[in-house]
Amino acid sequence: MAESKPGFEVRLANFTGPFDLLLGLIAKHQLDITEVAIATVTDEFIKYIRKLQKLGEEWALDEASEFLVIAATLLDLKAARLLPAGEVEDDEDIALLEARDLLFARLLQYKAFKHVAGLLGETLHQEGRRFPRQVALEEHFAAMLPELVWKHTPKQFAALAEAALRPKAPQPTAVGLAHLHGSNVSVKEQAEIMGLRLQQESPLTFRALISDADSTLVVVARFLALLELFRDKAVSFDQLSPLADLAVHWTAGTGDWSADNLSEEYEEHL
Amino acid sequence: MNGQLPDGAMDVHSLPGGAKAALEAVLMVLDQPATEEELAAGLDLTVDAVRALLAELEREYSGYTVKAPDVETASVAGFGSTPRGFELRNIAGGWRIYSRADFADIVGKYVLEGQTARLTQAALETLAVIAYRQPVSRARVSAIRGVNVDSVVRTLAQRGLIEDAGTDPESGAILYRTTSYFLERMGISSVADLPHLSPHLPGLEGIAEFYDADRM
Amino acid sequence: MNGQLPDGAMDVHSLPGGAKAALEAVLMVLDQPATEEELAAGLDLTVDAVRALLAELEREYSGYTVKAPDVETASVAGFGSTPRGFELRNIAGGWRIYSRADFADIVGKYVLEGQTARLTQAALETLAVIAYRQPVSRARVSAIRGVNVDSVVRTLAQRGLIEDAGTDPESGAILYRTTSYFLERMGISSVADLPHLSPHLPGLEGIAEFYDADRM
Repeated sequence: MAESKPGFEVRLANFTGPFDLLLGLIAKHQLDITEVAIATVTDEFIKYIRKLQKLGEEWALDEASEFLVIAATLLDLKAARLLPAGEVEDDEDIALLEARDLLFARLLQYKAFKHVAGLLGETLHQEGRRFPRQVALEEHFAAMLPELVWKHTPKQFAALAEAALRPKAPQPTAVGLAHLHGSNVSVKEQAEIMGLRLQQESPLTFRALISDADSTLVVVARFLALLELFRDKAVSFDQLSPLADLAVHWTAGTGDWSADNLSEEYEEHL
Repeated sequence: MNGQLPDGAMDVHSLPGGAKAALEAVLMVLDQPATEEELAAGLDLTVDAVRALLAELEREYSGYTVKAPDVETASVAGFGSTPRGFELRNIAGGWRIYSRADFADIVGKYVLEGQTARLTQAALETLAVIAYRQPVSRARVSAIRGVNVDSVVRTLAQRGLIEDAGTDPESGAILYRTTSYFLERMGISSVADLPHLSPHLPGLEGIAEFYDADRM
Repeated sequence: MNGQLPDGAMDVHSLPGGAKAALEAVLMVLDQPATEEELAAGLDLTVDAVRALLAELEREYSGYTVKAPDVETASVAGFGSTPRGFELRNIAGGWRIYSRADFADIVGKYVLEGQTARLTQAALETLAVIAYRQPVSRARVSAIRGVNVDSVVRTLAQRGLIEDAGTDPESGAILYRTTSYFLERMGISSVADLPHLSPHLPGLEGIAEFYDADRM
């Protein structure tokens, strides 16, 4: 554990100090999350992590993953906070406030678990200094044990070994992508398909773009691909009213865009 | 009443050292913690008598000379004022003899396996979430920790600290709980003895219900 | 001389109970009898000092209050005049603590209670993995089975079905193999006679040994 290390310090216009303190202040409502420039915090953190990496500190990964969780939550929190709330008048406002508190609760919960994890580690370490007496049974007692009942033929025994040695199928994970592996759908591929189609005919509705999708997975992949295309300024959207058809316009010139531009995270097959 | 009958007719009080020494003899062959009930049944004593003897031994090993007037013992000579090299502890609901922590560095040279490998921060955090939220699915642990915990959960299971606790009736996800080996390693009797989580939740006063309500 | 150095620099006399308690701590958790030389090396004492302490403990456990003027101990409080439930015995040159012979009937009855003549499913599966992947460490069997197998391995060893096959040169972990008693029970003459498994099953290559890697 790295309790004694100096840790990451934040330097902002309105706050300078350890990251944990920043969280504490937000927790106690002494600092408004909207006044925290998360981009600045992130920049500083990246600098900090790079420095650690250069020093060859092995806990840089731990700290980086912790930061990501916290920063993501802060971002959620800030988004919730920035949405117009004003007077609590209707259910939507209340839902918004609840969302805000839930986000915050999530953050605090994470910090709490992190803290007790440290305590557990310390206890496990201290307890590890005691060794239980667990010695082999004295021979005269072992000899008293009832004769083993053994009914397995070598064949049955081999079947047992087969079952025990067979790799266990991985359970669906938190992100729930494992069950999607049946059919390989690539966001990149789908982007290419839609790119070609849109270059021939634009605009097209999202409904039309997914009309030939043979699985939900393809729909998801195309949706993600559209977001990517939008980010690359290859397409634009318009929607006349909420829940109306989404029209997708091709805005890149022919040949200006290629699916190779897609960010790395989507190169993997879903 | 000296044993014609093969079992049960043994009077532990008639032997040198009496019931206390008999209890000690049994403690010597345990390879896992034994409950007061198991010990009482094996020794043909009442649970209360066993409990009193265990308390007496515990104090003796720690270096207190004891007189336990309410316990009938052949001789309450007790130990001297020096702690022994071992101690008797009630952990995970059972009693067992341990080497005293003071001698860890020396004993560690003789005990080759186990104990040594420390858990990483990621493993500790995952273990903490499972300990406090059990039975819990990996998905929920992941949601709290913000990262995928699959491989960490696997390792914790391999180390015997957590185990499968059936499946969630709704989602069908495997649920996990901590094991009695976890309690042993923590030196506590039950998960109720874990430190309370609430003091570690700063500024939580108003939103405590979220944790209990278990909504995230 | 209080330990800057991690090992060996420990002064056993400075600990509560002194060298005697330190020796006792080691003896209490030792599975295999240890020679006086082995004990002396680990405790940083001379063989003569260890021998004197062992004699003292042996007498104490037997119920004699002792004064051993030639042994420097922090405090020689000793035990009372009642024998303990355990005794220190020197068998084939090695010392170990055993339950006292007087209580053999009681201990035997305790040991037999709850014993079954059948192996549990967990024990059978563990035995199968060891049989087909021997020699193999507990950590690897745990990795294959996804659960901690420490106590099951102990049961199998106690039942004479598996035995120690030396240590892994890399990790230092104890390796296990099946015994001739196992072959006898299976009705085969060598492990080569075990039926072949499907060639597609993974060997040990892919299994991470978590005790060594220790990263999770």
